[in-house]
Amino acid sequence: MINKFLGFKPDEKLLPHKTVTADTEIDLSSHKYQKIWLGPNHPGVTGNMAVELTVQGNTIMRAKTHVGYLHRGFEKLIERRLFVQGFPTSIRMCVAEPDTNEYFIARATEELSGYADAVPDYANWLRMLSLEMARLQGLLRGVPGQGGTFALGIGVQWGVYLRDLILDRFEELTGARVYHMYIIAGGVRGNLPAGFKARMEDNLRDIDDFIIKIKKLMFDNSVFKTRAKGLAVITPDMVDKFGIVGTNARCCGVKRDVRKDNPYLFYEKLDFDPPTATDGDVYSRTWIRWQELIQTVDLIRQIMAKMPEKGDIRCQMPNVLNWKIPKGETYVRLESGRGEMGMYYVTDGSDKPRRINLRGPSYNHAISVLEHMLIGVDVADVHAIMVSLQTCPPEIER
Amino acid sequence: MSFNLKDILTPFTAWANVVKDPVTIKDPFTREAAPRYRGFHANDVQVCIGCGSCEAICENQAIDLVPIEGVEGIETKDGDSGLRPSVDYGRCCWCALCVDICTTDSLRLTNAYTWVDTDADNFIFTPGVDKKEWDDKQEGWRKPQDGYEFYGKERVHMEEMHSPERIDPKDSFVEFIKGYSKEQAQQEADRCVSCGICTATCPAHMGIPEYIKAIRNDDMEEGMRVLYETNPLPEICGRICTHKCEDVCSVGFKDGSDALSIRWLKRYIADQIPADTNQYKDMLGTGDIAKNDKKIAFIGSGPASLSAAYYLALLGYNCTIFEKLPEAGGMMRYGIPSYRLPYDQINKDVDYIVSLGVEMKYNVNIGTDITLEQLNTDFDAVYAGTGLHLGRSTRIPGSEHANVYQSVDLLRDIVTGAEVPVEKKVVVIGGGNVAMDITRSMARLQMEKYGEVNVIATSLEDEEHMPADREEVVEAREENCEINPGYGPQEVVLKDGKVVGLKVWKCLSIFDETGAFNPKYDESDERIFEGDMVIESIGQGMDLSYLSEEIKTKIEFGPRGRIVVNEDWQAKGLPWLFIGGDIIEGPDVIHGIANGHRGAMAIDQFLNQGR
Amino acid sequence: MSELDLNDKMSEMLAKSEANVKNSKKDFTRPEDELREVVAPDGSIIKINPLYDYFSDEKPKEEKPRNGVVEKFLNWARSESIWVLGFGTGCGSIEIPPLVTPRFDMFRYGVEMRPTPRQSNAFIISGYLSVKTLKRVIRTYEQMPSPKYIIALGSCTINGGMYYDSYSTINRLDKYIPVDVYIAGCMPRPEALLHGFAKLKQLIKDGKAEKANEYARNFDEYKANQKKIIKDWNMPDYNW
Amino acid sequence: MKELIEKLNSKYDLQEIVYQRDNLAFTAIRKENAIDAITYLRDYEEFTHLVMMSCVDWIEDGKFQLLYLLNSPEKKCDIGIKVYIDRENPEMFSAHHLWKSVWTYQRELKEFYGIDFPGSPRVNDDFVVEGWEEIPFMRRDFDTHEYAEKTYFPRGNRKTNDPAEYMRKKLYPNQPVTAKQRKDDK
Amino acid sequence: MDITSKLIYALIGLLIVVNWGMLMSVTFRKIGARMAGRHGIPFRQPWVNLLKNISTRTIITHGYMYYLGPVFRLSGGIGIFLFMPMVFTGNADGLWTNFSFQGDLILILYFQVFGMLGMAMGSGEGGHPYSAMGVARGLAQHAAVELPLTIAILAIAVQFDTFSIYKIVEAQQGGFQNWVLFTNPFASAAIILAMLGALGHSPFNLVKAPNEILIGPATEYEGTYLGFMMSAGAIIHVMEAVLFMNLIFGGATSWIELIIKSFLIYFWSVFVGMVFPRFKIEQSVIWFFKWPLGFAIIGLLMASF
Repeated sequence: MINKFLGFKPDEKLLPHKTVTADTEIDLSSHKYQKIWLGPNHPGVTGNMAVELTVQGNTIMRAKTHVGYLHRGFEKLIERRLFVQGFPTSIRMCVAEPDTNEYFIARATEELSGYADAVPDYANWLRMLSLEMARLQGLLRGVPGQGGTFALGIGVQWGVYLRDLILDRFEELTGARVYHMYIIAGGVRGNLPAGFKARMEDNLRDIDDFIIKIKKLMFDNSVFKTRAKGLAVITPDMVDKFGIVGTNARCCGVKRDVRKDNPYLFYEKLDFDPPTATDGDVYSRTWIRWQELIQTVDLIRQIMAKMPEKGDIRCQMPNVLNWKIPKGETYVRLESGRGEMGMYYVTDGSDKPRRINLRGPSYNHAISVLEHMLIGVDVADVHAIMVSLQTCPPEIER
Repeated sequence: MSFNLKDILTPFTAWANVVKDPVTIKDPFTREAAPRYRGFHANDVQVCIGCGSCEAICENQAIDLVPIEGVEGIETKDGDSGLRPSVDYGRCCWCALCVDICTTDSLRLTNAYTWVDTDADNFIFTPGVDKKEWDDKQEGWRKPQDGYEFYGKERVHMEEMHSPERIDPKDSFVEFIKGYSKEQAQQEADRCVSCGICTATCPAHMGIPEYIKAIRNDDMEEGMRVLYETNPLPEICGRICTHKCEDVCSVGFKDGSDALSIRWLKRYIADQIPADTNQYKDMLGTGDIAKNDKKIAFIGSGPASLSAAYYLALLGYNCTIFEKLPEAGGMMRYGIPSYRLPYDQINKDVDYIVSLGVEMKYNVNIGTDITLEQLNTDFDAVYAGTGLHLGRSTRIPGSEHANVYQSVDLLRDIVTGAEVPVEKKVVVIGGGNVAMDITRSMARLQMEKYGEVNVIATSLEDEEHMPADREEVVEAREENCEINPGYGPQEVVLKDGKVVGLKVWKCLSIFDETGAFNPKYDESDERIFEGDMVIESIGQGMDLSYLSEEIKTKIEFGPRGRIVVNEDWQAKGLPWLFIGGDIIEGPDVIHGIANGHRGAMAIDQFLNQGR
Repeated sequence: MSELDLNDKMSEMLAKSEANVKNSKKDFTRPEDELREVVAPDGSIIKINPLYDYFSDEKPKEEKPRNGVVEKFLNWARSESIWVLGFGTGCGSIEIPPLVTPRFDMFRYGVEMRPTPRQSNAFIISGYLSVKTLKRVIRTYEQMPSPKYIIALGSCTINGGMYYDSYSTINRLDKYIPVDVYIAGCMPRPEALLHGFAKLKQLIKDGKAEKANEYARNFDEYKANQKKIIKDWNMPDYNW
Repeated sequence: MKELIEKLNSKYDLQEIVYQRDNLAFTAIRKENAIDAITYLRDYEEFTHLVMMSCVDWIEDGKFQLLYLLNSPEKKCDIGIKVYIDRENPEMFSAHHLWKSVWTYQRELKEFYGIDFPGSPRVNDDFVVEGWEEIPFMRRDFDTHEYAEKTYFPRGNRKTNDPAEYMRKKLYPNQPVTAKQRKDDK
Repeated sequence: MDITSKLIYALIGLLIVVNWGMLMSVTFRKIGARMAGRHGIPFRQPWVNLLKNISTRTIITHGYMYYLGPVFRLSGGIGIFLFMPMVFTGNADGLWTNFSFQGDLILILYFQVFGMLGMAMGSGEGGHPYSAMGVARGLAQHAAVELPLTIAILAIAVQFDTFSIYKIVEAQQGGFQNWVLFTNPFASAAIILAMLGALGHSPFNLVKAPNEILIGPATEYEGTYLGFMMSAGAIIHVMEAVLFMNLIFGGATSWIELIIKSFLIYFWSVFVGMVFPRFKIEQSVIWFFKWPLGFAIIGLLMASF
């Protein structure tokens, strides 16, 4: 406004954040640029990974994601393990929602060994419950976490507290806080404990409160809006080019949700509609996740209401120590909190898998998308963008 | 930056929280985990049998099996390997798969979760043996119920003929157990957890998990190779083995789960291979064996001799078996009815052994036709694998009556085709497998002759302690035989010089405090089992008539008249005379086979030393 | 332009200035201000002005505790103010958020997170360490001021844990850096971590948490082990 | 699905076709046709979403099997395009111009299996390991356990016993049966 | 009063200020914790932390400027304190007026920059890229805060026709209606808003934001240096509050009043900071140039005419 009033036209070439693209030439020896590393020891990265930034002043000219700090060689290790031994190993592939990995490996082995239809319904409902609980605990960290990237710490504190309550429910149901090891080939490993639903409902009521509180704190917050709106926009034409999935695709109006596109378990029996937005920026991504939080709470209520009271938790499978699966391959996918996750599973007729390959959504989000998006962005926004893309390094490097 | 007053004021509502109480857990140090929490391991060492399934399923190699010998307060029991799992908390991931597979349900995870230490080496411990403060905690992860099993609990049902059909007079001695089909066998083999307790328990140390694995892989030739490593009589053993392995099978340890039917699986493998000695030789790689010039004589063609001859023949020795009776097999042929062990199956095993160059000399009676001393001079070593062919008498009043028989004699007569006296009512004394054999044989003969069964078998031991296999008793009852355990025979009741029954008293206890045989009876509970003939089947004695008096003075005899052997299975005092089989171990085919194998190895060693 | 090139240029520049100084034949430089020869990570030898000296060739020294009551008092202060480096090296770091949030609230025990190694005195190795991370961990650890403490979480740090056979993760942490407290679990619960802190506090108060000195004492051994597995050792040997 | 595969078959002469599920099929294409077929699927058959690229080491056949898993968000079905390449000097045409995410996958495959993709940007950069000197670690002939034992000092104070062996010695002392047991006992 | 007793009183005052600063910071952390539902750190924590930091055995320096950084910051804080009349006693040369003099307001404005410059020097020498980045941001924001603040102070100076803080306080005595807050609301508004930036709480604390750039200038500091910086921070926080108290809230007539007022002034920044995320640096610069600067200019105009 002032510029207009004064008739002042800034030379936009002098402002790197307005003109820099991926094609801008960077001459490092010109001393105009500086290289800084964000991570791996940095509170501003999501987990143990690093982003190598080439900056001019505060503006990022180039970004390069470095992963491998969490590389454990899962895919190699699982090739050395029996099918049942793959379960405890595979769940560690992603810490944020370990249940998804349990589901993949269970589903893939069931499908390849021909037991897919033998899994009891009750077990499938329980699987769905644990998957939705996992999504819920992820969102309870993720939604306020976006505020946390802008130093809105209180929301995180409330969110993680409520997540802890969900973890308590997990502990009751599965016997562990984080690595639940609950879904296993043929079914699940435990029945609902007595009074579980009532306690869960209590927690869900707390979460309902939290949903309203966090809206007032974050989404009706002028500073948050200032920071998040218009930041790191995903456009619809980027979605396929970069392989963007899940909420990150939905934030720009591309409706992709595995639960609707390729329904698995009993998601067809549930009533829900994945939220979408049009802006594609950090704010709308967070907003979608907030709506998904509401939806997940609703889904858990629906599941608890619709699931049968009792039933078998596992079908009879071959002796796990002698279990062999005939040669075959398959790809199993589901919608995790971060988007489409999947696993390519190859067997060769022996008692160990031939190859597994996890397709984590972060694989694209945190490398190609992040590197593309960070160009021209202020250094201070990197953390926010990484969190908004829900990067999860363990699932990239496995 | 659009100015919106609402967006500036609404966030301040968060300050309402400042008046709320903190939600922090007051004392996190004593907080209990959930009742199902997977915390630290606890093991009920008294129940655990150390089968090692936990070690096998652990994907992190976190579990070791360590001996508990010398640990106070822990006793090992039958089918207990004497090992206990020790867990390395530098490896464990608390997945509790070890708990879920545990065959005895002894291993569990408590919900204790705190272990802080400065020394990393402390994190290896043996639950239950190394005392930990959480050992008594009851909450924690246990194996889930409601259809959650890692291996099949129930034995796969095997096709068999049922009672009326089984004792059908037209063909009553036909084998009534049909054997597994391929699917059944694989399904049954799938239940195995490959712990190896069976291998250790089996006197012959057969590679049971290995051949069961061969069944799963549908590789019968491999299965046969495994079988023949330790047992050259798989068809026979697959039918009549006393299967000590199944008694200790860890899969069947728990109430409500069945032991693996190892014997039937062994039989399944052997049955899949046709009776063709050439095929056997190809399969087992025994086509051409370089012969050496050593000669070994075998007395008797029972399992011990056959086994020893087989393994020595493989090593190139010239083996000659002297058999008193017209066909090979010893007690296996002449002591076991053919509905349990058909003759063609005996022949199948024997033929292969003979095809390796083992010479059979039938109808030769050592001691009369040829003396033992003569054998010693003709051969480099002599192996005596004679069985227990003499019946034992109860020596109760009336037992010397002509209508009181010995079961061994009758069984032999049935095989040789001699005429067997069959009366309308028969009483059998004895509760062992031989007693059951004779009981059921008599039932069949009665069916042939009279069209109905009327056999009573009685034993000193009560129902639970009868030495016979459980299924034998059950099957005998199915065949309308009456089994009346728990009675001690007192007198064969004679009337007009004819046997009319057996007087028995209720037996209270068999052994006295010192463990000696000294049965006590309840004389008030007296019964008469009616019968026209009485068959005694209370054990067998050995027939050592082939030993000359001179030899008898050179060797030592132990308790119950058994020849004392040294570690190398040589009779004490006579290094060239090797002894094996029932006469040193008691009646049991698998022991005989094992002895034969060991004897063969000892002979090999003995002859090699001399060279 | 990499750091090494910079160093080359810098040493060139400095060498010139050194030549100038020598030409003028006025020797004002004190011995400690003279250029120093340093072996760069790639093995080449470069000269460094002490004012810009980021290469340290001094091995860590054992810092003897003070005597008696003073040290006791300082140990009390150290134990009541544990600053944990916020470096989530492995999956155990997922249990750190619950610790700093209302449920478990470790602040009340004087434990805080700090973002930079310079200001932290406790380092939580939260589980498995890939070799790539180990390199950063060593570098970070060496930058922490002494006395420093290491809390190792979970099986992975004790004996490799689930990844005992992985080509990428180490098995025993104590071969590479000294560990004060191990907490069993995969991963340990937040409560167990609080127990771990309590144990560490006790150790500090008792004056037993002197692992930084142990590191200095057995420095060569530790370095040998580290270099055995870190093939790409492009960092100075001593970097504090 | 079937029609599509048949169409593809007539165009590119597919080598093997497996219908794994109603909405998932795997098919193998010759190396020289692969990128062409993938481009065709992307541009004309709405398989616009590259789900993943992967590789399987069939060491017995001396082949690497590359997998391009394509998803059609419109048709809601997936096709896995498999390409077999030689294990000796493995090389594949780069597909980095089709999707951005392919860059990373090819970089990963180069490091994990040593498959080269000439022309792919940054394909030679380190991906997850640093200073790796052995053969690519995801190949079947790389033994990770052996490598770990050799490299990473496993804690040595552990010893396990085989229940069968231990129990045999206890039950039947000095009575070995087989030659192997005799050797063990000595 | 002679110089010796003045010095002694100043030292006592400094001691009170340091401890009050620490107590204040811990109190606010506890309030924040309470809002989150926690208990938060114990009250003794800052002193323990200080002791711990001083007892560090090894310490790294990066050259002379590096350790001059915290010294500058500390001396900046002490500088403000030395020339700041703490408690109004009606006597310009009284007990707690320290070394205030006619033009002390200008000197204090200068000393405010002093600490920041010291940090810039020290962290620049520290060589950590994040330090430099943090300092650049810090200086930018400082400048943005300083401009409205200076203009607003100018407005007050014009209003009372003096650059002596003591005089400004004196002029506000006799009831709160005399406070600048009410006599010149626009300048006060500018100061109140600028205070948010000066006290370094969210939304204007990008300088030491751990998420965005480690912790900015202090990244490389450890041990004793950090202890220095922490105590300097405690002093500066109190002194900033006291400055604003003296300028617009009528000063304090006793230590108790000073403590209450400085607490409330500090609370204002916490009150805002707890519920707002932080601005990026250019956003906060624009914000300062938009709102506080506007108010300050109006205030100046009001005072001038």
